[in-house]
Amino acid sequence: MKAFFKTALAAATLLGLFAGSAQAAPAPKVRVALIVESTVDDKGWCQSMHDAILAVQKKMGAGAMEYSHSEKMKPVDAGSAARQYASKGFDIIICHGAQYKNLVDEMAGVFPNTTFAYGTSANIGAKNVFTYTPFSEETGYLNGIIAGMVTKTGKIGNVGPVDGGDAARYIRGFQLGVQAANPKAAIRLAFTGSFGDFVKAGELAQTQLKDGADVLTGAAQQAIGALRAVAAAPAGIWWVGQDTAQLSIPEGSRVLAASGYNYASVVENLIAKRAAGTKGGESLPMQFSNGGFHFEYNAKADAKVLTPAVKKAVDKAREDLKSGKLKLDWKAVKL
Amino acid sequence: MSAGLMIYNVLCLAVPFSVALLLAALGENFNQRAGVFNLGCDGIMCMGAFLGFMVPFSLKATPWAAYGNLLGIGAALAVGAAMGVVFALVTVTFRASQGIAGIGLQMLGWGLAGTLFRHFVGGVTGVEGMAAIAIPGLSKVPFLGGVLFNHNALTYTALLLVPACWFLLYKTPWGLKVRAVGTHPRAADTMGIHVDLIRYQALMLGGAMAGLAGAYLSLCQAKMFSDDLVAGRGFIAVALVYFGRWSPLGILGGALLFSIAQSFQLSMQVWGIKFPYEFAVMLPYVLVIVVLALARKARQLGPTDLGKPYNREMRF
Amino acid sequence: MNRNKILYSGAIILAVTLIAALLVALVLYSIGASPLATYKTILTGPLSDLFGVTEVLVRSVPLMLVALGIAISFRSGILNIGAEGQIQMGVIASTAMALAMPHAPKAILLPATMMAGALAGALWGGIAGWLKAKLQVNEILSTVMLNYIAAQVYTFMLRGPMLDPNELETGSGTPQSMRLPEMAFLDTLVPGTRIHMGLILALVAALLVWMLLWKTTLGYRMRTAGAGAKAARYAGIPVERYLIVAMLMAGGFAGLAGAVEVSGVHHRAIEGISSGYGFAGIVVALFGALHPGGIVPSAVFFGILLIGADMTQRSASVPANMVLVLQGVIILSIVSAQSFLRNPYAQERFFRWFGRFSSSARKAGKGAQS
Amino acid sequence: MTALEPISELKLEGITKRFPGVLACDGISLQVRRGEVLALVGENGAGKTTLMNIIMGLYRPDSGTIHVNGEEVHFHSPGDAYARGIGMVHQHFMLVPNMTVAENLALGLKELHHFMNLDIKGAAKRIREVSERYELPVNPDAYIWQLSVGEQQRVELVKTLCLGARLLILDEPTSALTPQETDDLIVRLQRMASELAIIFISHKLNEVKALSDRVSILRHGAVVFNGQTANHEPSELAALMTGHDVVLPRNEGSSIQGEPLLSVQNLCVRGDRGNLVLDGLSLELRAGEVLGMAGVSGNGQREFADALAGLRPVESGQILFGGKDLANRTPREIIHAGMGYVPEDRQTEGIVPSFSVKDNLILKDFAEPRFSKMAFLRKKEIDSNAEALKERFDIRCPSTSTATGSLSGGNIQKVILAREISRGPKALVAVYPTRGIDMGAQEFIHEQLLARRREGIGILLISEELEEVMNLSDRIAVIYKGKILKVLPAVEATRERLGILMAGLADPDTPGDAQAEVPAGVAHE
Repeated sequence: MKAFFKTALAAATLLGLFAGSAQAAPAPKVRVALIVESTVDDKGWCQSMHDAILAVQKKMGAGAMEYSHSEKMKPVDAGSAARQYASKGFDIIICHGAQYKNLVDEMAGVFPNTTFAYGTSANIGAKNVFTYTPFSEETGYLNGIIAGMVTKTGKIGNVGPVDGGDAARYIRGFQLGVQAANPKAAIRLAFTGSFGDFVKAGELAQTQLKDGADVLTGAAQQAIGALRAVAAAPAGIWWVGQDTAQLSIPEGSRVLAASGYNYASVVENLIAKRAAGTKGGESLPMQFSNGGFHFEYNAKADAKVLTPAVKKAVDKAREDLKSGKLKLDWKAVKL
Repeated sequence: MSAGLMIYNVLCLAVPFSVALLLAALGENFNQRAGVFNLGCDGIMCMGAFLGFMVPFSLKATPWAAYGNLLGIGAALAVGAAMGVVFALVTVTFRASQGIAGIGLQMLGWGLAGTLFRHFVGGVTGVEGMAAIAIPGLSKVPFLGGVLFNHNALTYTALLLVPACWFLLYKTPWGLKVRAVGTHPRAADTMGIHVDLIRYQALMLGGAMAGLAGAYLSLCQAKMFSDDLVAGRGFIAVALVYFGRWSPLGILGGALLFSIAQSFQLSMQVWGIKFPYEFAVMLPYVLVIVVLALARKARQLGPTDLGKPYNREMRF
Repeated sequence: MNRNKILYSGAIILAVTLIAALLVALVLYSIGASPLATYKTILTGPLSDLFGVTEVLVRSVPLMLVALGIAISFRSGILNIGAEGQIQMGVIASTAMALAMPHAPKAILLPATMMAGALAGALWGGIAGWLKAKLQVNEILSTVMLNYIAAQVYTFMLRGPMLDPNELETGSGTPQSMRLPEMAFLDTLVPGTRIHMGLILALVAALLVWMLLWKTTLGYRMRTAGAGAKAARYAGIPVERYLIVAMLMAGGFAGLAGAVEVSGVHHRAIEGISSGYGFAGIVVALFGALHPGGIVPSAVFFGILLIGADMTQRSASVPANMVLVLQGVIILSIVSAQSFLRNPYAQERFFRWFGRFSSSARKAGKGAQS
Repeated sequence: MTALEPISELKLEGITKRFPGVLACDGISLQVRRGEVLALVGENGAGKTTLMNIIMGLYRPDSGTIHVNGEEVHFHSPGDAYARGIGMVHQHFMLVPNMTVAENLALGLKELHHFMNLDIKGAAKRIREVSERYELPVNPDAYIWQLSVGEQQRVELVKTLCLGARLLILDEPTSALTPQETDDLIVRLQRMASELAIIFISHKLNEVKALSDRVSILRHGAVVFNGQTANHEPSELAALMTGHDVVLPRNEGSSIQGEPLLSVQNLCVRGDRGNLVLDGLSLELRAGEVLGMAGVSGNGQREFADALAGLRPVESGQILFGGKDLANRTPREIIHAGMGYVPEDRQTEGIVPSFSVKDNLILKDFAEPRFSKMAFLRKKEIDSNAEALKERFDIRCPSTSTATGSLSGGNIQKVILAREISRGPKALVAVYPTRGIDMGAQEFIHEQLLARRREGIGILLISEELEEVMNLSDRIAVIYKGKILKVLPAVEATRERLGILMAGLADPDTPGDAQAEVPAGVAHE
């Protein structure tokens, strides 16, 4: 057994040397890798980062940036993919999901010259780790205002995936927004227990509709399932979204407004900081104040529903968030 | 909200929730009645869901668009039947261990649907799907109207399939053969019945129905496809067959009970009853185990040769 | 006769491998990937550098442990499909144990962590065993249901009682436990890689399982219960008890795999830690002929397959789900091949055909018939 | 039923069929005509059933031809055979238990199958017609599981006739019947023979003599004799059947000397369906005797054996063995008390087929210090034990590592006997110990049992072979409906007397001894 290990070790070391020499001459361009748990075209969390990187690549010119991504990565697979990227000399490895936090922590020490980034997280990590946090409570707050002002039944549905990550912030921000606009409105919050079970999200949305909710929202990719249930419901039922891509699909007619993450700013930030010599050790917040979010109304939305009054209230809140006048204490919200 | 309305709401939703389970379990019942335990039901549902979605999706902008859903359902039925044949080849002709082969088929169907979807479609995209058809007159009946008569065509089909399956199983020559083949295949063989052929047919029918169940998920429930759309519902369907004691009516009862539990746990969350939602989500699964444990006496009623490959040349 | 049997088995295995490879190639071709390039990447990619080799071994550790447990259960006549849930239970318990005694010395803490994981997995598996033995609940169905339940228990624990307090403070809310004390880590074998002492543990476990099954009276009892339940009852072996024992052990090994993953790789409980090892372990166990001597290489082979399939995503743009197709086809091929291998009729037909073939070829006569 | 002319002649030529390791049929040629009864005689394993399954199209012959009315036919399934008017009543009834008689018939009657409609009424009508015509009363609406063995036998006959069989193959039709039911059946068949052709398989030569016109004898898959039944005596046929003049060993010892060893008192046990199958059974076995238990199968023998082995819960009553009550004890405790056991189903109960011979030989003793040490198996001891027993019991196997399931029935039975006897039991329960095995092994096993008797072991022999019971026993207990109807010394037992008792009737030799009045068992001498 021992002999076997010695031989294996020797062989492995040789191979390692070989691999090392192959990457001796690094390319002048910046090499970015993305690791996601879903797919890069999931019309949600993963796609928004993917699209942002592509946009940055386009802006910088294809020659200045190399990009590779890995999909459907469970934590253990992500660990090996990330190590593979790191050992192949990638400069920035973005592990797009809070679930990757642990593997980045474990890996950062092993590859000190590589910059790692993951989010959602506000942690200050190791010297070569960036984190990024969408302050999703801000988008939740705006959507909450709309929901609170639009609802006629006074019941608002929220289709949660699980109570964690940016979904947790969004849910609480939404709560605050509704309370600010319409303190009497009741929020029907429930969870499917899964980020990806569209069918269950649809079932949950139907349950909320049956219960009398007339404005719904939801986070994560499963929300599409809920939006579909809304679209199939009789007129007068509306959706506020956490993803601008939802506006462009056929069901988008029911979407009053949607916010979206602007990861391009994060990616640009990462590249710039690394070029300037900062490999990590910072948390990059994403807020309205630093361009971390888009927010769009549905241009075709019925003006009787999305009244100027609603828009005015929302726009004011957005300005206040931008200027820092409005601070949201989302942690204080008890569900 | 009054308690009556609450019950009404739970029931209204339970019916559509139950359809996929009901279709798949009614199909699985034919498999098991013929003596074959098909755990691959889940994989077949994945493929059915994929094709049920894929066909209307790719016909969207063509003159065929109007028939998209119908053709999608046809494709789901066909792929289900084809996978039934694959399973029959492995378990009937090659006489492989059915439980493990089922896991293999499940992985194959799941993987194949995901792979093909990824290649031919890519990301999340919706289809129009099938709309609810309120049955004139009946849908206005208080209580029952909302619970039973305001659904899409596949839901009605599934409900009508319950008596149809009962009739097929107990009142037709083919049903007679299926029951004989699952209980005493050698006796059936000595009566000139081609045991393997009947098992192939039963697996094809069961597969087609599982495919239809998948299409229901993608066309009616979600109106979209993703590779974890089915999310283990096929396994529940298999359990429901035991639960329903191999009778279509029992299976209907089981599917409804499970769906009511599901609808109830969602409603409880929506009503704001506080307890960890994880426990609510696991409730239906716990229910299945409990019922399986209680239903053990029923085993003798079922196909006694379930799970055993038949080999004509095997001597006593 | 022996030579013939080997010949026959070889022919069947070769034929089945070819058919399976061909089927997968067909799928690959239909999605526009080059089958040859894909196979080449899968089989050689992971072994082309130190990193790949160690990652393969990292995967093979949990696969090996899970498959050993599954071999025990299958040999004892009970099909354990529930390793996935048992792993998760093992993760919870081992993490809790390690976090409960942060200052204990390694000699106590590490074994305690492993034991806790194994015990929790064993209990979870034991439920299915008990349901089968006492209430005749089909174990395939009950273990599948227990998987769903375990998944919910797992998320509940990670988001609730076991959530890292730091996550609440920073507000990230990532569902993960606190980091284990370093005294609870399995040491790394090769610095700079993830390969850890769990490998040695798994190899020792393989040896122990082999001894258990074929050298001890307990193993004899269990195999008897599995191979001939009726005869076992007549011989005074309480079959039901050994069904439970087998499920306890199978669950124990799966739970141990969970503990090893926590303490060797991730160093805390995180979401998605079981990674489908529970199902892949079934394939590994079958591929290894339910024998530890076969399971060890088979686990390494599947490690290669998993890593390789991952690599094809990047090098040959094959969707990640392809690995499921691969596993599905492998299972279906193995069970089909097994029925041919065990079927004396098919064997005899083969030899009659082969005998005719070889006698006409070289007039040697009945070389294959005897 | 078909447009084809009714069958008037069936001819087989050179039929050969090979199973793995066995040449089941070796160039068999036979012929049978309308109005004729051909008896096909041979030991178990001689290839009779295989040959009939070939005629029915269940098996495909490796070579040889079948001609019906002079025309060569190739049957791919029993359906083809029925279409030509050939039908078979199998030894193990081919009836689906959870369906009715009519449904069972409808299964094979293709003309009742309309696309979506099954004509069950038509099936019932057909059954009534046939059962009236041949005087075989059958209720078409009864479920099979509700019927007795004799009734099921009738259903099988009616079913086969309804399906249009004009050549009837009967595979050991009397094996599950009482002597009276057997006589009844023979009479019916004689009546039917005039308009049908019948192939009658049996190894009971008196039945062959009573029913058949011609007889063919099979041995090791080949026809060794053809002749007119009337011209040959049963003893002559027996010699031809076994190949040599086999004289099975007989119990010549003087009767009953020993102490009471096993005493069963008022045993009540439930069957698989929850009904009371043993209803107050009492019995006493003494050291140094063979107690034969005769009875038609299905009268509680199986449940009794299970209860003795500790595999079936006892409702009430006692099983006293060496002063200890073994009722509801575990099999382990019963084995330790010194009870040996040769189970009914040797393939699945007596051995683990996939285990080697040597592993099967330690099935009960692997945990004893002799074969294990500190929970580890002692390989050397196990090997030498196996070698020794292989010699002593003449177990014919390539090596003791061979999978036991691949051995012949006789050798498997020797493995079981070797294991049970070498353990040195005080009592031995042997259930159908020689069913379906060749004469040579049968002789060996009988000798072994008698030798153990001489050593003072008490042997309970449960069998449905009256010859075996009468040959070996000191006393014979007749079981009927879960009770011991009577125990009589073997010297007083005759076939007729046992037959009457097995049918549950009062014993003609004991006036006034009616069934209800039997004081539940215990020997009356």
